[in-house]
Amino acid sequence: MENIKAIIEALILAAEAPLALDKICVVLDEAEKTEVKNALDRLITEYDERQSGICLQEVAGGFQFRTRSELSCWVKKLKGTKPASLSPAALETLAIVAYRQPIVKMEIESIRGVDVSAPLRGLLDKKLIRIVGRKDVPGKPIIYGTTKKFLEVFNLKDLSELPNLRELKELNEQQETIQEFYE
Amino acid sequence: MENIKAIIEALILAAEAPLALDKICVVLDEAEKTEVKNALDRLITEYDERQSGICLQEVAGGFQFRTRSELSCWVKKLKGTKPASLSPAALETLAIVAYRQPIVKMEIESIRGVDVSAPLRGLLDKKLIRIVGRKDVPGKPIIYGTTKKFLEVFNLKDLSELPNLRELKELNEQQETIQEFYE
Amino acid sequence: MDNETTNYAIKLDIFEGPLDLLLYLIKKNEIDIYNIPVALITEQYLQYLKIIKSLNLDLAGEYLVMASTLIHIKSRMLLPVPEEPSEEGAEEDPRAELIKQLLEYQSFKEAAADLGKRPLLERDVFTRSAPITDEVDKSAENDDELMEVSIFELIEAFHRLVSRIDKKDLLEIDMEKMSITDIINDVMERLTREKNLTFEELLGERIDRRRIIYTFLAILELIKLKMVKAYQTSAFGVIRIFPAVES
Repeated sequence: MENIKAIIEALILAAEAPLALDKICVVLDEAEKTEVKNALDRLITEYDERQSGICLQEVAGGFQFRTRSELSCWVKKLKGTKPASLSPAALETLAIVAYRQPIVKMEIESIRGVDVSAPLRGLLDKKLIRIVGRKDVPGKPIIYGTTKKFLEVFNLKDLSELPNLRELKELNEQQETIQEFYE
Repeated sequence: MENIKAIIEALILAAEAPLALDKICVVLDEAEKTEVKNALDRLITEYDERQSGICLQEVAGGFQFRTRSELSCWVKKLKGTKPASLSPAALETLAIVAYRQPIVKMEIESIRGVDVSAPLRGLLDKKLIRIVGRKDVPGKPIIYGTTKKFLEVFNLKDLSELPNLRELKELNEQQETIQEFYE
Repeated sequence: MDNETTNYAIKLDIFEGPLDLLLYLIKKNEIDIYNIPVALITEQYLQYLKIIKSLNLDLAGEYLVMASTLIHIKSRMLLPVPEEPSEEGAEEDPRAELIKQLLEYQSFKEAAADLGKRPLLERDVFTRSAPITDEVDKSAENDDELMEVSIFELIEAFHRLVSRIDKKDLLEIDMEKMSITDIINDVMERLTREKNLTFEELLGERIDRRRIIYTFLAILELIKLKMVKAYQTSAFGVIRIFPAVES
């Protein structure tokens, strides 16, 4: 097998976990184990000699590409700018605020059925929702609404651009009808 | 910066998605953009010349390591599972959205001549298309467009990399033919 | 004929719609798409529909619409071509619209095939899928960045909720309410800044009918929600809107 080194390289990159030598041998069933091991060793040396930012390491009983530890400060810096994503709880809370605003916490909780303090705080921090005002009823509860940033993040001109739930439902129903037709 | 190439290599490997040039520049704040671009080009050439099993590709507005497509059979053998493929209906709908975006459902249906609820829904689920907004006409229909993931999955740098549709040229020729026919 | 029937039957489910079926017939008969013999194609097309019916398969409405279009074109083709060309030049070919539609569909069908032939992620090419579990500190996440969530995920989340608790009224979202909500947000934002405002001031410079009505409805809604109070110094005097609760 001529390009055994290239194949191994591809396999290791695509593998979901450190790739064991035995597993590589199973895939490359025509190659000898020693041949595979040699190719692996050569790959490791090549990445080292080239002073690449990547190294091929044996970890947890398998082989894996990793970033060179001397460069970890750069990788950290990159990860620091990683876009934050919303948790399902935050997303649900945001959806309720978006569609039902202006809304107080108690109303959100009656829909979600759980305490929403944490997701509300997170959404406020992310500036996706804001305090619109207070309601003039006992306890003067805080009223929440969405922000301009919310519109920006979701690429909406205004709130009337929010998809109508009925439309989504229709899409679902039509799909079901079609599926039934084919079943 | 001496080891700029190595740093970029590490960053690209560590990133969860194709890494944009601008983002690399933000991390390497002391480097010039042209310097970063040069290093990227050199990396791409090096991976190619080395006949590595991995290649550095520009895709979806960023750079990413991918396994070489000639080796796909080996990687598939490793992964075992067969990937879910797109139905012809889904592919046709996706092509229309890709070329004609922003587009509403009715326009897609007038091109395909059939209801497209099911494929649209499937493409939304696969995150290949997304709701871009609503059209400011009666009924405020939903407007669809492709996603970044579409570019990633179909190995495209950006939408301009889509090959030209043959349609326009042929339509013109057709009109001439018909004219000649009647003259 | 039996043989024919089975041939047709096998091919039925591979058509993506009436246009696809027409393209297939055009290709099968080696016909020039710009010069379709409508009579022949209509006959074969109807033949297919008959077979679909004889197999007791439901026929999508679109196939029937196309059938009537074809018959209509066929009848128009039978009309004599006027000897003197009309003033606008050549008479339009009755097939022109259909040809245009077929060409457009064909080009997208080809584009779809081309897309399908590209090296696809997770089919032909693969990226790193193992997490890099370096010493990279996970707490270093910066929340100020843009979030990668689509509007679809948002609406899905809400849909999930609604289907979970099955409250029918939650589904009723009308566009008008959302437009008023925009104005409610706007009004409340300005009230926190300015403390109190008149109706005219709230309208600002964008005075169109829609805006006036929506702003009025928004204020009514806000009063109902006990978020603002409206005060008047005298009968017919200027109405001032105050936040109901000082922030």
